[in-house]
Parts: sequence; C-alpha cells; structure tokens
Amino acid sequence: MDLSRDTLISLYKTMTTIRHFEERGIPETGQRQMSASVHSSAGQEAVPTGICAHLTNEDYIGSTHRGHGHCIAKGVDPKNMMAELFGRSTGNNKGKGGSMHIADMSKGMLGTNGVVAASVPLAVGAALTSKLRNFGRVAVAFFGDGGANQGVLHECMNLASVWKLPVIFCCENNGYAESTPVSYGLSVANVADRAAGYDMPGIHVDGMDVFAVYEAAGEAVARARAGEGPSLLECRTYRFYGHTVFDDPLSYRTKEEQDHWRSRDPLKLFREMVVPEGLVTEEELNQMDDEAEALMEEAIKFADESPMPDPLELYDDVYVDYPVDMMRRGANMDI
Amino acid sequence: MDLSRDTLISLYKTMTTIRHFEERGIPETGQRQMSASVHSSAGQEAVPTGICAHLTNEDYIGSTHRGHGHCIAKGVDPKNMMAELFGRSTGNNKGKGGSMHIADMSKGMLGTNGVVAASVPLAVGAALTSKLRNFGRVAVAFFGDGGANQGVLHECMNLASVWKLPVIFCCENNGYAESTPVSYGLSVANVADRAAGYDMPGIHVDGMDVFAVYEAAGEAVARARAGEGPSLLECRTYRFYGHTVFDDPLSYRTKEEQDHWRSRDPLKLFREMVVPEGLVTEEELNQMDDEAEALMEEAIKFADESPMPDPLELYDDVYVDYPVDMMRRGANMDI
Amino acid sequence: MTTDIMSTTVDREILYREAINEALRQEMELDETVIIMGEEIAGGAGLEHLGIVDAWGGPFRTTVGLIQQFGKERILDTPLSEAAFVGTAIGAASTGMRAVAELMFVDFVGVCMDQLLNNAAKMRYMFGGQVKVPFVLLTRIGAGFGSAAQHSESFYSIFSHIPGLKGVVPSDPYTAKGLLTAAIRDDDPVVYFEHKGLYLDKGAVPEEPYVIPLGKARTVRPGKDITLVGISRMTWVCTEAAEELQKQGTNAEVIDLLSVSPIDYDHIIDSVRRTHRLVVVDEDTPVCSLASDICARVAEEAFDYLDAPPSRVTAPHTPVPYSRPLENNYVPNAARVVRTVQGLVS
Amino acid sequence: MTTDIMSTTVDREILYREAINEALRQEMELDETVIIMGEEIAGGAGLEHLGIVDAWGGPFRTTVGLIQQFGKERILDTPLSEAAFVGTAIGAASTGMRAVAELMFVDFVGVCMDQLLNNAAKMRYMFGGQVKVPFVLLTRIGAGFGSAAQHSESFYSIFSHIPGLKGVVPSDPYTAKGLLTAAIRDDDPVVYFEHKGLYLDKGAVPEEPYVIPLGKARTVRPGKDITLVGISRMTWVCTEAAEELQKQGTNAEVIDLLSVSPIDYDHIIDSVRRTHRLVVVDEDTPVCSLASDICARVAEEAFDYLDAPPSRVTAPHTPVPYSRPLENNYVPNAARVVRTVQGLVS
Ligand SMILES: Cc1ncc(C[n+]2csc(CCOP(=O)(O)OP(=O)(O)O)c2C)c(N)n1
Ligand SMILES: Cc1ncc(C[n+]2csc(CCOP(=O)(O)OP(=O)(O)O)c2C)c(N)n1
Ligand SMILES: [Mg+2]
Ligand SMILES: [Mg+2]
Repeated sequence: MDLSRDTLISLYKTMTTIRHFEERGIPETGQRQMSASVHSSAGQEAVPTGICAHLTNEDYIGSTHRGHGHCIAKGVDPKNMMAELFGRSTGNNKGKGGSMHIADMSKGMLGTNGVVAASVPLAVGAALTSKLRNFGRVAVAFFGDGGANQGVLHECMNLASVWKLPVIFCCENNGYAESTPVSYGLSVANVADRAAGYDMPGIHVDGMDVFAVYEAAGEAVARARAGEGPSLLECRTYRFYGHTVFDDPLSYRTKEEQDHWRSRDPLKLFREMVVPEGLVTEEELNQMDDEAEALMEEAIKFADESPMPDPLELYDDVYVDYPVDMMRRGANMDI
Repeated sequence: MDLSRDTLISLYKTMTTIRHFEERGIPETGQRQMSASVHSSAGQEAVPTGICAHLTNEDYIGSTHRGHGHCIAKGVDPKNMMAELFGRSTGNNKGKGGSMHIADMSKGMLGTNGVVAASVPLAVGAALTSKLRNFGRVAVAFFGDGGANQGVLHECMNLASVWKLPVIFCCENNGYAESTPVSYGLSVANVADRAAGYDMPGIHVDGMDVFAVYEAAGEAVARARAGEGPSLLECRTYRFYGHTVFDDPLSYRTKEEQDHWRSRDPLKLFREMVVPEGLVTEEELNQMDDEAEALMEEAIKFADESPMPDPLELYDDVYVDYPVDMMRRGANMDI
Repeated sequence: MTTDIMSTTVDREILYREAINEALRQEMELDETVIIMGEEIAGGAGLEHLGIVDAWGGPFRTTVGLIQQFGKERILDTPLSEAAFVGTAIGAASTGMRAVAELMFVDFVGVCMDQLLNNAAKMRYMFGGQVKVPFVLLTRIGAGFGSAAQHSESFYSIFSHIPGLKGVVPSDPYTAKGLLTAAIRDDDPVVYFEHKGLYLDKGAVPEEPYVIPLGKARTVRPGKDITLVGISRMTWVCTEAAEELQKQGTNAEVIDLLSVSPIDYDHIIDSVRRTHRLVVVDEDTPVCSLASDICARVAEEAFDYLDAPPSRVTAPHTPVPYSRPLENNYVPNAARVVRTVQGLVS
Repeated sequence: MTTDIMSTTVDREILYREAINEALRQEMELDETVIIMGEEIAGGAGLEHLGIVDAWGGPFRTTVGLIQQFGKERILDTPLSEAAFVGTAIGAASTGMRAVAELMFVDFVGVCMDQLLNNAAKMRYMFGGQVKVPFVLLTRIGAGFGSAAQHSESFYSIFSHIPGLKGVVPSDPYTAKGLLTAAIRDDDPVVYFEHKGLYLDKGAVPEEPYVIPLGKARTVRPGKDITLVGISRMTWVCTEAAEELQKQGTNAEVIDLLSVSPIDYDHIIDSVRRTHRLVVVDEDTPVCSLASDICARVAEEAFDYLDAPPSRVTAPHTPVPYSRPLENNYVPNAARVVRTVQGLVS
C-alpha cells in the first residue's frame, strides 16, 4: 500500500461521510417523509470510495437504488442530498426524485435509479459520448448481485465490448438481492466469471478492503482511459442493515454471518491496516468521523430549513418545451 | 458413426424434406401472399434434424423466425405448414400466424416466433412444466447468433441453471444476423463460451455435419432427461439464401464464403459420409429427395385447394372467453 | 344495480392482502397445476439448511405461508429476471400449468413487456386457437407513498389496450379474493392489479372459494344525478366525494370498475342513461387513459342521454414526484371530484 | 386552416423514405453531436476490409448512404440488443449528444420499454430539470403487409400516454422531413413513427432543412359537415373517404394529426366547433386508443357543439392476422369511414 497520505485521508473521509450519511440521514428521512424506498449502503462504503477515487467530476457514474454512497464518493454535496431525501426544493433534484433518483449532472452523477440495472445503459451511453467526443472520460456502471441477472446488463456488456467503450461494470455483490442470497439467484460462483463471455477482464476483489478495490479499479480505469475497453469488477461486500429500513435481515441471514461481516467493517479494516503504518493517526481518523457527524447535523438543519417545493412545480421539467396546459388538460386538477 | 440404418434414413429424410420445403414453398408463398416475413433455413437443415432426432412428440421446442426446419424436424406436417404460409384455413394456425408463428401443440412445437429470442422463455416454461409434473420431457430453445445478444436469453440461461431445468439452449450460429456478421455483433469468439457464466456445459459443433449435431445433442438431451440441468449447444451453420427473400446476401458476404459453405451443404456432407459406408445407397437418398419433392407438390396443391379463412375468423381465438361484441365495439367494423 | 355476486353479507373480516393470500392458497389446494413465481414471494430462497423458510412472504406479504404448505416446487422464488420468469410462466401456462407470476411493481413492466405483448397476449390468436394461456400476472399500482416516479405508476391503460390480455382492479378484500379466484381459473392471461394503498383495508370475505366474474363492474352506491366511475382505490375517493355531494344535494351513483379488460361499458352506460352525467376517476395519467376510453365510449353510445360533458379526474400528465406536497396534488382526491361534479351539475 | 408551414409549393419531389434520409443527413451535417444507432442501419458492420460498407442502408433504406458520409463513429450499427442500445442512446443524449436510435418495428418495444419509460421519459423530471434528453426513437408502424401479429402494430397510444415523451406520425414526404428535423433539434425525447405503407410515396419536399413544429396538426382538406381526423397513413384513408362523401353531398374536413404527443386538441376542437361532428380514424386497436382520447377530449371540451356522437374507426380489438382476407378487414379503409360518417350525418 504505497498511497500518499492525502489519498489515505481522502479515502477515509469519503467512507466516514457515507457511513454517517446513512446512519443519520436515513432515520431522519423516515421521520419526515415515510417512504419504503430508502436503502442504506452502510457496510459497502469501500466500493464507491475505492472506485470513485480514480474519477474526476468529468467522469460519469450510473447508480442504483442503494446509491447514497455512490453520490458522496462522486462528490455530490450531502447537504443537497439530505434536502432531496427530505423532499425539499434545495435537494439536488428539487425534491422531485428522492433517494432513488439523486442526480448531479455537474458531477457526472447520472442518477441513482429505482429499476434494477436500468442505469447501466446510461453509463454505457456516457462512455459512448466520451469516446465519440474524445473527452477521455470514463464511466462506471454500478449494479448489485441481483442486478447481475438482468438482461439489460448482459446486452450492455456485449455492446460495450463490441464498441470498446471506456466503461467499468462494477458489481457490488453484497450477498443478497432483498432476501434472496446470491448463492441461489446466481447460477455461477462469481459475477466476475461472466466477463469471459464478453471478452473483457473479470476481477473479483474484497469489497470491504478499500485498498483492494482501489487497486483493481485503478487498473480498470486505466484500461478504459487507454481505449482498451470495458472491465467487469466484482466487489464482495455486505450491507449492515436490511434491504430497506423496514425488513429484519435476521429473517434471511444469520447473526454469525452479520457479525463476521461487521468484524470486517471497511472503516475498521482501514484503521487496522493504516494506523500501524503511521501515515495517519487514530486521532486524525476520529476527527474525520467527528467532522462527518457535524456535517450531517448541518445537512439536516439545512434540509429542515429549506422550503418545500412550490405546489406548481408539479408541472415543471416534465419536458424542456411542451404546452403547459397539456399537463393539466382533461385531468381536472385543482392547482 | 454407429447409427442404425433407420436413423440414417430418418435423418436424411428430415433434411431433404426441409430443403425441399424451403426451396419450393418459399417462392410459392411469395407468389400468393407477398410478405417480407418468410425466412429460408436452407443450409441449416442439420441442426434441427440432429437435435429433434432425440425428441418425441411429447418434448417441446421453441423456435425462431427461421423456423420451418424446426417444425419439420419436430414432426409438423408440411402440408399444413404450406397451407399456413398461403394463409389458408387448413394451416396449422388456420392461416392466422403465417411463417413466423407456425405452432403445433400436438407435436410440442411452441411456435416459430417473430421476435428474436422471445420463444426462449416459452421453452424454459415448458421445461418447468415437465419438471414439476414429472413428465420426463425436455425442451429445446432455438435462437440465432443475433439472438445470443438479447437480454432475455441471458436471464433464461441463468434461471434454467438455477432451477436445473431440462432445457437445451441451441444457438444456430449461421454467421449473420440480417447483414451483421457474428464477428461484429458477438463480443466473444463463440456463443458457447458464455455457458461457463451459467455453470452449464457449452458445446460448439459443426452445424453442417448432422452427425456432430446428433451426437452433441444426444448428450445434452440425456443430461436434461437425467435431471442434470441445461446445456448450451452452439451449431456453426450457414444460410444459403438471404435473410429474407428480398435481400441480396452478396451485399454483405463474399462469393467465396458462400461457395465454401455450399460445398459443405449438410445434405451433400451426409452423402459423402454415409454412402461410402454402404448402409444407405445413393439411389435410396435420391429417392428420398424425389419423395420430398412430391410431398411439396402435394402440399402446394393441398394448400391451394384449401379455403381462405372465413372473414369472421378475424374475431376468433383472441381469448378463450370474452364478450364477442367487445372485439368490434367502438371500431366501427363493417363485418 | 348491486348484484348479489358483487358483495357479501358474511361476518368474517380479513385484510385485502389476506384475501389475496387466501385466494392463492385455496386455488393451489384445489388445483395442483397452480404455481406461483416471483421475486421474494417466499424469500430467503435456498437457505432451508439454516432453517430459513418464507423469510419475506412476498414484498407485501400476499404470499406468506404458501411455501410451507406447497413447497418450493410450487412457490418458486426467482432470480431478479422478470423477462425470464414472466416468459417462463407464460411457457408453463401454455403447456399445462396455471401459472401465476408476480411483477413487484407495475413500473417495471418495461423489462418484461415483450413477453406479455408478443407471447401471452397473442399466442392463442397467432396459433389459431391451439393453445390456452391460463397465466396471471400479479402486480401492484398506486401513488401516494413517497416512492417517486419509478415505483408509483398505475399504467393499467396499456394492458386494456392490448388485445389478448384481461385485467382486473380489485378495490376491497371481497373483490380481491373473488377476482383473483376468477383470474386463476380463467383460461386467458389476466393481469391482476393490487393497489398498495389497500393492503391493510379490512372487509367481509367468505371463507369458501368464490368467483367474481371478470369483465363486470359493480355499483357500490346508487344515485340519480351523476355517475362516478372509480378504478381500484379511486372507487373510495368517489364514495367519499359522493357523501360530500349528497350534503350539497347532489345524489351521485358510484360504480367500481373492477375489470379493465373487458371493460363493462354496458353497466356504465346503463347508469349514465339514468343519471345523464359522468365523471371517471382514474389515478393514471390522462392521455389515452382508461378514463378517456370510458368517456369516449359513453359519448359515442349514450350521446343522446348526456346532459353534460363526460369528464375525467385523473393524475396530471407528469411523472410522479417524490416530495409529499407535490405528490399530494398528484393523486386524485375527493375534493377534486366534488369540484368537477359541481361544474357539471350546476 | 391550412397554415404555410404545413405544406410546401416547391417542385422537387422525393420519396417518404428519402425525406427521412435527407433530414438525417442534413441534421448530421449541421450538428456534429447527432449520431444514429440501430440494427442494420448501415449493415455489414465490421466488413470494411472486404470492401463492404452500407450493405443494408437501413431495413427500409432510410439510412442509406449516411455511413459513407459520416463514418462508423456516427452511424453505429449495433448488436441485436435493443435494451442496451436504446438505453445507451438515452445515456449519450443526456451527456451531450443528440442521439437517434432505431427500433426496427414498434412491435419490439417490449424488449426496451423500460429504458423509454423509466429513463428517457422521467429523467428530466426526476432530476429536477438538471438534464435534457435530446433523443429520438425512430420506429415503424402499420399493418397490411402480411407480416402477422408481431410485425404490424401501430401502438402509438402507449407513447402518448407516457408523460415525458413526445411523438410524431408523419404522413407524407414533406412532413416526414420537417418533423424529423424538428424531432432531432428538440431537447426532449421524441418517438418518430414511420409508416411502412408510405415509404414509396412521393411528394414535394424543399431541399433546405426546415422544421414542422411538434404538437401541431394540419388541415389537409377543408370542409364544413364533419371533421375526420387521420393518424399517419389514415389521413389518406380519410381524404379518400372525403372524396366519396363529397359525391354523396357531405363535405368533410380532414385533419392530419401529425403529433401524438402533444396532441393538438385545439386544432381539432376548432374544427369540430364548425362541423359539429367528429370521426377519428386510427389504425391501432380501439381500447384506450388515441381515437378514444381525442373523442373524449372533444366530448369534454366541445360538448355543446356536437350534433352527433364523436366516433371512431379503428382496428378491432384483436391481434393482426396473417391471412390476407382477414388482414384486409383489419385495417380501417375508406368504405368503413364513409359508412360511419353516413350514420352520423343522416
Ligand atoms: C427490474 C426490477 N425488479 C425488481 C425490483 C425490486 N427490487 C429493488 S432492489 C431489489 C434487489 C436488488 O438486489 P441487488 O441488485 O443485489 O442490490 P442490493 O439491494 O443488494 O444493493 C429488487 C428485487 C426493481 N427495483 N427493479
Ligand atoms: C427483438 C427483435 N429485434 C429485431 C428483430 C428484427 N430481426 C429479425 S431476424 C433478425 C436477425 C436475427 O439474427 P439471428 O438471431 O442470427 O437469426 P438468423 O436470422 O440468422 O437465423 C433481426 C434483427 C426482431 N425480429 N426482434
Ligand atoms: Mg445485492
Ligand atoms: Mg444468424
């Protein structure tokens, strides 16, 4: 691990920010806007962190329903994200998207997405833009182990390989699709094993170890930037909570399993691997935790103090250009 | 090649029947019911022949737009097929389906299909029926090299593997999807290479050699019948004509290539391999050709003499049970 | 015209989701060819060795307990692959099973639409009547739950549009059970739309299996001044509006559509011939909607009876917004219905 | 109300398919961000080393010659993977390209519907206006060619239904070019429906690029006794009917819809206010159709002007049959329109 101190700090900072966003933001959201559609990525922080560390604001990512971590790692401001979760007009999407649709085009963040694997072609399309316009950008398509079995992913891996597009297919294999274990849903041992079927490298790494992810992603990103085409990177990880806030994960996984993975908490692993080397101290890491905590308080306050959208925004931004009366016509709306 | 004389005769008979159906029936159809949607499988006869030789009427197949060969190999009567192509009420589908939808449920023939790869899940479903009802039947899902890149196929291979269904995924790789060569559209050397991604055997055989197909299919069918799950069988073959009757294949493939594959005509190869062994004579094969030719004349006559459907059949068989007036209501039909 | 078959007088009350569960269970008991497949319909698949069975019981607990009774051969948890398993269910249905598949939300139909449109709906016709496809697609609809644009669609109109499909929209526990029983026993493909907002509604449901005929609407409130047609949960928005209207001296008849294909136009037209006015309340977006279709049909077939324009209260022509204040305006409510009716009767 | 912009007086005549080709070519010349992807749009992909280029030129030759001019970076032949390439086009469109994707027949939309419904149509709204999606889906419609149930759909109503999408149905070479130019320049996703039966129709088309505004209908034949609305090729079925009706003393006005979203209800309503009668002729099936929608809207907004029930001539509620005698009865024709009109004016 010959990373600079700056890189180490930045990796940890991203991970602790994600963790704090999930731990604090999700319950707060639940109190304000009951919605079953908020998914915690706590436990999986190392994946987006290790990958997005290789990306700039110009690069693109497509994300999933479990996408807060992708957003933060890609540089989206947690204040606006919190406001989005609270349904406020200062949210990234003016409160119109919520957790499953957070986008920040200025950061190349093409949206979390509520349909499994549906953002994959968006990332492939962004990669195509980059290639055709010689932008030198790369795109990362995140999906889960459940998403690995969607047809559109297969089509996209084939297409990206045929066109040699600068895209990284990143499977966050957290062992479950809702309550269905990957051992049941996936007909092969590892998602990465499918890469051979598309003539692209398939890499399987420990997704709790940010350095393992960072290293593998570095190669895949370099390959993409060099015009050598796509890669499939599978990161084995774990979500600490249920699928949403509503389910009890112990109904489909054991306490032992959970304990095992908790013991491999990516933030903890980071500490265990980094502190002994002396480049960053325990205190510095603690301080970053505190800062992340403070940032969340600030974000919650920001969100709470932000106005709700004006009711008439219901009709905004359906199209760039469309007759306004057509949104209401025949509906007998009262606004 | 230690096949019985009966098997040899039956293989050749199927192949020559298919060949004659294509050569004779397609132009005749063109003269009667102009339709761009008739696809010749001439050149590909060895594939359905070698595979369906292992199947009974109880087994199932799902087919493609290029499906006449599948039908004939599965035992569908060419007379009714011809009538179907001519749009007659004596067609398998009473003239309502045409070339792209020929079905014969009494033969386990689940339909040719106009949407690429769309019949694959039907075959998987039939395999599921067999498994759940302990029928001991198998299902074969035919698709092309173009179809290999459809998402639904990927999903089905995963599902069939997870459920260990008695299904054989049979890719008829004829080198082209319309005018697009497989070398362009497919990101990997062989479709069969993808089998590993679904934990099933992937077999690549010479699809012009009916014995190679027969042998490989025998193993896959045995595996399926034994409850060991699906296989992917890729047969490399060639269509002698254009995608439909309307295109000139020389616009996207060379004369040399065509000549090469013509020299490997499966009927010719059969003769070359079988006659010297002495089990079947040249004369016997010629006679089978003649019989196939006669059968087609008979089929054409049968079709031509059959009535067109009654106009009111327009409204039949949309549902098993539905208010009849609802088909017309609001449409201002004149029948 | 409340018919016997459209309501019950039994005492036993159960939830909408329990009524669904009961219909599934009873039909599986009666007919061993009935199978169900879908994501999380049992949950924790393949973990029997850990003592885990039925971890999920269905995303909304409509399939809970079935796997214990019928086993994993008939309660088939699937990988996350709708095109494959919906198509597989159609294939199974055309080869001898009565196959039920669950699509978690109707919003996802785009990933498996081809199987519904080009196989389920057309096979029988294309094959000249050679095949029956006793296939049921269970799916769910409804906005109002803070789930944003990809988890809140209603979208039944496209299924009404497609020849070869049938569709039902049960509005209470009684219709939930009776229509599901009918759908499973039916030999045609039926899309069964559960409404997310109704799962916890309680109502009287007979214990024994019974059938509510597909394609029949019911009158849930007789009236003489105007006909309100509700679809699924909107039926209760209509009755709420009708009560308010009654206070204002307008006596509204409320029809619960129950089937989106075939649509019981005759039932509606009979009513409009008496009331001379129509408002259709539809949670889906307005263009080419069920609401449009019913208004058009009434305008065409009951033209001379109409004293006011046949009208609609629907969602606006926009995706479903996340933020609650926006979403609250999205879903049709009683106030909007009342206001619309006022404009027609005055 | 024939407006200038809706017709031309130039002499040069070209085919409908050539008009499409010309619009594509000119827009690609003017804007280097325009790209096209689809199956066989050039054909023989990857065979340059054999001297093979543009082997196919598009399944109906609408893209012929483009690859020679713009190269394979901008004329992108795809593998047979609609979900992937349609979604990819949407992704490209949301990151700076003007992306055109071709879906060979609208019947296949079910394999890529999710990308249209949940990404193209909703992204801008869900993202709070952060993104534009200048994406065009070229596809084809139309029955009558012996292609049976899976290659003959019209199906535009479902696109009209989906908020966030626009749609156009050019009916002749002039509108084919002007609407495609407009669609490509538009910043919203537009579905462009080519009609298989019109490719070889010839008509006057200016050489220079021009735009026909999205969302505007045009009157192709003025009249005073009844309004006939045609969609795509049905426009000419309407004019044929109008000529026959003229002989019988009925003077029909014919409107060519041109856009299926937004629908130019005002244009139609203006006409109906004058003619007091309406027949919509729609090649799609009747339930929840465009025809229903237009009738409903007219019934709602021009109720007091109507002297007869707003009516429809459509395909029946059945899949498209193969056999010619059956298919001939399927597609609406002038005789049916005439008979329907006779019933309304008498
Ligand atoms: C096409 C589609 N099918 C089903 C769902 C419902 N659903 C949402 S998340 C999920 C499980 C996803 O599993 P995975 O891809 O492993 O992601 P994870 O939740 O584990 O991060 C399912 C089934 C959906 N959103 N989209
Ligand atoms: C989903 C879908 N996309 C496109 C088409 C149009 N189409 C019909 S056949 C064909 C090529 C099929 O190629 P392949 O699978 O190799 O079969 P082959 O024609 O070579 O037998 C295409 C693109 C279709 N029918 N369905
Ligand atoms: Mg997962
Ligand atoms: Mg092929």
